[in-house]
Amino acid sequence: MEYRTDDATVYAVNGVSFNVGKGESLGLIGETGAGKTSIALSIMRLLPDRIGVITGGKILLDGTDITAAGESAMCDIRGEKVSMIFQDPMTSLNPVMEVGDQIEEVLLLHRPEMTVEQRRKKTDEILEMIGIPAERKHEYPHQFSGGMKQRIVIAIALACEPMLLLADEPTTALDVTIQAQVLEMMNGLKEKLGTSIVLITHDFGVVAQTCDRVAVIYAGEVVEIGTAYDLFEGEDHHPYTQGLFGSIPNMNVDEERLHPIEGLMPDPTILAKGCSFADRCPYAQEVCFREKPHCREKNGHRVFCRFSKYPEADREEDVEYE
Amino acid sequence: MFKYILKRLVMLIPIILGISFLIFFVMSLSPGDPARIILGEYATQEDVEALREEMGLNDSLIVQYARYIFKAIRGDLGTSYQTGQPVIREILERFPFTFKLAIGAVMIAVVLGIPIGIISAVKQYSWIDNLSMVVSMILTSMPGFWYGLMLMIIFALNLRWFPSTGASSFKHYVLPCITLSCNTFALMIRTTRSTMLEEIRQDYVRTAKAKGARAMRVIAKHSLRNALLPVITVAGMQFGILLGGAVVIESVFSIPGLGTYVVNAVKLKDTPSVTAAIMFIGVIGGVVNLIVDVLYTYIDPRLKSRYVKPKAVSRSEKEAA
Amino acid sequence: MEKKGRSQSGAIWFRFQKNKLALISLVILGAIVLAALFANVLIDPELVTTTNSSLRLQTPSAEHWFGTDLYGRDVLARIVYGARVSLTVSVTAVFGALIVGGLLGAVAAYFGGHVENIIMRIMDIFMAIPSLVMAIAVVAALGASTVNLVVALIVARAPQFARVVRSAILPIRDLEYVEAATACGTSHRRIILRHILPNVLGPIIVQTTLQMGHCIIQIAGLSFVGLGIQPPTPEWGSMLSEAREYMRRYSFLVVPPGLAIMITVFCFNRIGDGLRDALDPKLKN
Amino acid sequence: MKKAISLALALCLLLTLCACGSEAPKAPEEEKDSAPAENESVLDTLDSGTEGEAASDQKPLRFRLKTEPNTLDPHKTSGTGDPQVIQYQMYESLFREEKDGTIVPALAESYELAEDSTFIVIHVRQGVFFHNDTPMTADDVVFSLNRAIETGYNNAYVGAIDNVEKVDDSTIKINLKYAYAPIITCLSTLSTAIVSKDYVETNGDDILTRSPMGTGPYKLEDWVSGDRLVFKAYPKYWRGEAQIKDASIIFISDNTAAAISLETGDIDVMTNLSTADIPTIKENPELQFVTGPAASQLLVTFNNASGVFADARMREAVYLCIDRQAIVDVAADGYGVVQTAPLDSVLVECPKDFEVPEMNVERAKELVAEAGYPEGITISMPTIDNGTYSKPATLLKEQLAPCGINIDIQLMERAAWDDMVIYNTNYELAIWALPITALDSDFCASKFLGANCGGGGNFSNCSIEEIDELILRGRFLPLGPERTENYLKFCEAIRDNFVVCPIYTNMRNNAASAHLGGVYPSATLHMYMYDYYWIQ
Repeated sequence: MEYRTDDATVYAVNGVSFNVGKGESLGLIGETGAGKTSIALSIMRLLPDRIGVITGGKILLDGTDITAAGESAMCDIRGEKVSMIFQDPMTSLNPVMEVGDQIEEVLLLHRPEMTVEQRRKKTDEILEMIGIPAERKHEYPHQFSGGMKQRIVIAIALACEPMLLLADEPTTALDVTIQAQVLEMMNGLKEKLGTSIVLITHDFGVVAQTCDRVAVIYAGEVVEIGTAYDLFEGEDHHPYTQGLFGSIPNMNVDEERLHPIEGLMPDPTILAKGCSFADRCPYAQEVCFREKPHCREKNGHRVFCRFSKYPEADREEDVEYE
Repeated sequence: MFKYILKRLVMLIPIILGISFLIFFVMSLSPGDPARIILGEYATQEDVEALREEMGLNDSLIVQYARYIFKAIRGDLGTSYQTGQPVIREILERFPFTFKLAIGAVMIAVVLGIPIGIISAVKQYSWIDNLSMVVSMILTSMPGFWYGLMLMIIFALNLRWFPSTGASSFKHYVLPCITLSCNTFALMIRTTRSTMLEEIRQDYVRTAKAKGARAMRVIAKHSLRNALLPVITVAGMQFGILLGGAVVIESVFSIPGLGTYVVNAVKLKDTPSVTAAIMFIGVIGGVVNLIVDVLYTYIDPRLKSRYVKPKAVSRSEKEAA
Repeated sequence: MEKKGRSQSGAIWFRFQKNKLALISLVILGAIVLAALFANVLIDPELVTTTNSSLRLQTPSAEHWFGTDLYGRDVLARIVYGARVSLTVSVTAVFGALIVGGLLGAVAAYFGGHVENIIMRIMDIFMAIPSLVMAIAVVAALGASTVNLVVALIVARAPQFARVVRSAILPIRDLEYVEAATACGTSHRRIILRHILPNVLGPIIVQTTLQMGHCIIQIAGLSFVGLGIQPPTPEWGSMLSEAREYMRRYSFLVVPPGLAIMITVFCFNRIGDGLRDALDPKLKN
Repeated sequence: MKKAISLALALCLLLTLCACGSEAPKAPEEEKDSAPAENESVLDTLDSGTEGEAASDQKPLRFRLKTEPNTLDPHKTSGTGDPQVIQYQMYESLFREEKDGTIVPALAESYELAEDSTFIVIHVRQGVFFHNDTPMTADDVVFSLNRAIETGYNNAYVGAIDNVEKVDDSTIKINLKYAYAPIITCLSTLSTAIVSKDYVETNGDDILTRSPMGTGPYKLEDWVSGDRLVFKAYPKYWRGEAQIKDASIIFISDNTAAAISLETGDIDVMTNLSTADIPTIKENPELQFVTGPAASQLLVTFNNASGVFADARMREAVYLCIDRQAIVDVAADGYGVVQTAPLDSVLVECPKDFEVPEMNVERAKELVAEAGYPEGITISMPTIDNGTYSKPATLLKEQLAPCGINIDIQLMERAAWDDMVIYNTNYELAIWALPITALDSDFCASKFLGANCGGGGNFSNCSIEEIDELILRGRFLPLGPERTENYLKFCEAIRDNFVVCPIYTNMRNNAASAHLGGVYPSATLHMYMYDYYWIQ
């Protein structure tokens, strides 16, 4: 998918392919600007009008390709089958609408058969489920704290018990204690409702806590995908994944400084011919700049890199990366 | 809230005092002796002098002003130099015409301007957006009397759809209201468009879309209400402006409104009439603004908390927003 | 610092010139200004005021492109010279209002407290008086002349500038860099002029261009009431209101001043809008 | 709870506004709904009390005037114009000016003027009723004349009256201060209108401002402030009830809009037709154009006593530069008559083909140089801010420029101009349309009487013995060749001293529906709706 602005075309997501099973949770991890949110918005078909365009590929939901679905069909899917939790709870709620009404609206849209009474009851249930007293449903968003607002956003997303929940950094705006609460709640819901979750984050901790599988996104591409175990405990990694791990402070080792990945993300307005990470990759060969990398797979753990064998990075000798 | 309204009304007092003093002062600067204007050219100097004395025009400006204000506080806004009638009675006779004219103009502007503004924003850069922008520009690019005469020639003279002048029936108000609304209409389109553009980019709109709400519903139920808040303020302010700013339209269509009353009074040096009429317009304008602000709090729940704890939000601050 | 400023104005220009309508408006307005500046080169000044009762109300011809008015004067000549008067009056009035109102607004916003309260209440008083009535009263009090007309227009418009400037400064007033400057012991005057004003230029420029248009219209309105520019000075608004009586039979008389006003006001408004979009890119896209 | 209270308060404020909005004496919209045609809106409902058959062929008359009067009290009205037109419908004086300008007895049955013009005995007409159905008596006449004298508004017309005495129930005697021939004309003006004594004394002196009580053919029914006056024919009017039963006078300030309203049928008759609209009206077969010379002449007046134009050479220079026809052609679109004598052309004493110095710009230039301004001089000219004055002013500026007099036109509103020029004579030169309300040369000539300088209406500040003598002499000369001769001398004296420079006679340009009969122009705006009738 691309963003077309007056100035240039941004190739935000390129050839991403992954699947999420029922009741499974997939974590999408990567730097800011890697294209994680764009992936989610593409699935929701909520890319900004006239600017964001899906240029190719398929998004299959329960076997149907939703890229081909009309706007009207999409409206039926959104909130009903796929729903999304947005990044910033502060601005994601309508400031002049009672929160109860905002939750109820989803039911109104997708459960037309429900009576007013039933909807009210259901709304109350949902509120109670996310830990907000039902009697507060007549209050307005500004009367709630950040964590509560995020829970309301989650409640809106879950009201129709969707098949797939896209959670875009649901915890970033929250403080740590609330983060835990929210994640726990999501986990609980997954268990209880059998919802598939795509969790977008740049926080490894969150991924480790919640996700069954993890995809690492770099410059609009998936560079590595596998189970959480594969990623956190496995040996075979994409150099970018290694770099990411390297930039997390390790509490067990006494370190003087952090280990950032050198360099910047490639200019998204230029579509790379070869491996998009080649510019920053310490092991890059000439061929990496020329051709797209292979995919190598082992038990569902896929790594998109030409070279399977490269020296295990010595974490204390980051100098060598240069 | 109650306290807030009271406070706002109290805050009107210094403004009204200021207005009255300013008008008194400006009027006293202008040449022309009211006594002479009343008596005409044949009156002898003694007659004029006697009348001046009777009208209290020989006292200093401050004394005259103080006398006027003390009377005004007791509810007597004075009598017109020209007609000898209680000013308040004349104002109340004239006000309904201006009120209807202003209401009509604001209604037209709101009823047509807001939907057009919404369409322009939703279909940004489409031909309809461009067209409405150009039309609104053109409407603000010509003086009102020109539009008034044009409409009169087209719709009253050639098509005979509406009467040309006067104010005695509903039909009489159609053309003047349209003429008067030109500016406000353009303003409404532009304000609605820009606030709407801002609102449809808000995150909560995306949330609403993610719920599966269709475009119409998202606009009607979500963006619109938020976008309308500033539009309402603008409409309220415009109403206040139109109350006193319809002079030209009133005189083209010969509607006996307050605007022409004030201008004639200025020309005839009728200080009590001018002062009282402008004070009246000021009070009405202030009250309309207050009503808008109060209604605002009921539309926008975020503001309510601000008002309940009466943190002074002055009128000017409101308007500037 | 210098360099940054230039590149910023470069970016603004880049965004502005993308707005084709605004760009065209700028070109047209430029042409009008040039015509006004070189009016005496383009057209014989004699034509502007010389009356000729045998040549009155002639339809447009090769000799008189826009026809002649009720005094037998060449309309084209009066339009071109009228640009001078109309633009000069509106520009001086708007800049006068900007200086008076802008300073008051800046002082009010900067000092806050009682100063702000008093200034803004006074502005409220002025705002509460309908601007046409205000202008008429001022002209009546001071006597009609071009200078007094400008004064009247300034008095009527200054409060709006005060409010725009104040509301633009208010959010900036408490920002760090202003505090930093205060901490360094910089004088109030310097802080306002050097640190705050440059940052509120955007809204001011936009307001200024929009007010120019309003001003031209208001002069026409005053002409209608009889208190515009003194005859026989050519001015668009007074030409329009002079032609008003004749417009049913001699419609060619209202077209040139009407179009001149419309085009100029339109250009000012479009440029204002273009500048607003260019200065505040977040509104676009 | 608090929420409820404050909401209620807000609603109260809103209601107050609406209440103000509906406090109008007549809410026009409501009436409209039932009225079949918009032209009949107000009058229809007023009619409802009377028998229905009249309405079918009795179309109400709508008469347009430019300005609304401040008062309807005839003794407290000064000047000429629209206020008088209104009062002619409701009030009468002892005498009346007919459409041809002759003066006939009205409320006076007959009269005897003393040989030496020092007193006049009037037999008051019997069987005349005020609009409250009370009969008019000699007491009312005495009261009215005394009231006219006391108010001080109308010294020009009542200044000659010493006292009024009641002889018997139907006879009064008016004693004059000095021999004054035009007294009959004075008694035909509204300044001496007869009002009801009882009515004024019971209701207070100010009652007449808005609630008149006269003996005229029409009775005021309603005054919609700023909009219209609604009249109804008074059935007991002594000359018989008016043919048109319902009439209203509508105020439309813009002349162009008024002409359009006439064409659309929103009004039936209008005064003050803009000269630019005359061709359009003439072309329309549904309309009639009615015009005639006005008792109003446009002239250039100088401050004869002080300033630049105290020097007669400067005034002569202006005389020599003026092209009168050019001014008529442009300022009045040709609808005006060149005027050379300083007496209104409609006055019997006005000399025909009065000679004035011919145009001579070279000589004018020399005169200006001789007067001490070889380089020319710039003079500010106060000018009233409407076309009647600003158009000739623009041309005057053009015509005077070659001789070195540069005029700076200074537009101002009427009140300021009056104050500056008429009351305080604080000016150099100006343009004025000098109107008279009644047709006698004395009213015109008196403006130049030395004794009237400074507040008496002598705007030119001229005080010349020769002229004063001629004016005073004219006052007691009866109509005839001797009087004509006297006023010719007066005109010559004004010309030879260059006191003022007449330019042209204005026209009374009126227009009316072609279905309206009896419309005639009146030089002095004596327009009686009583004379109008509908042509079937």
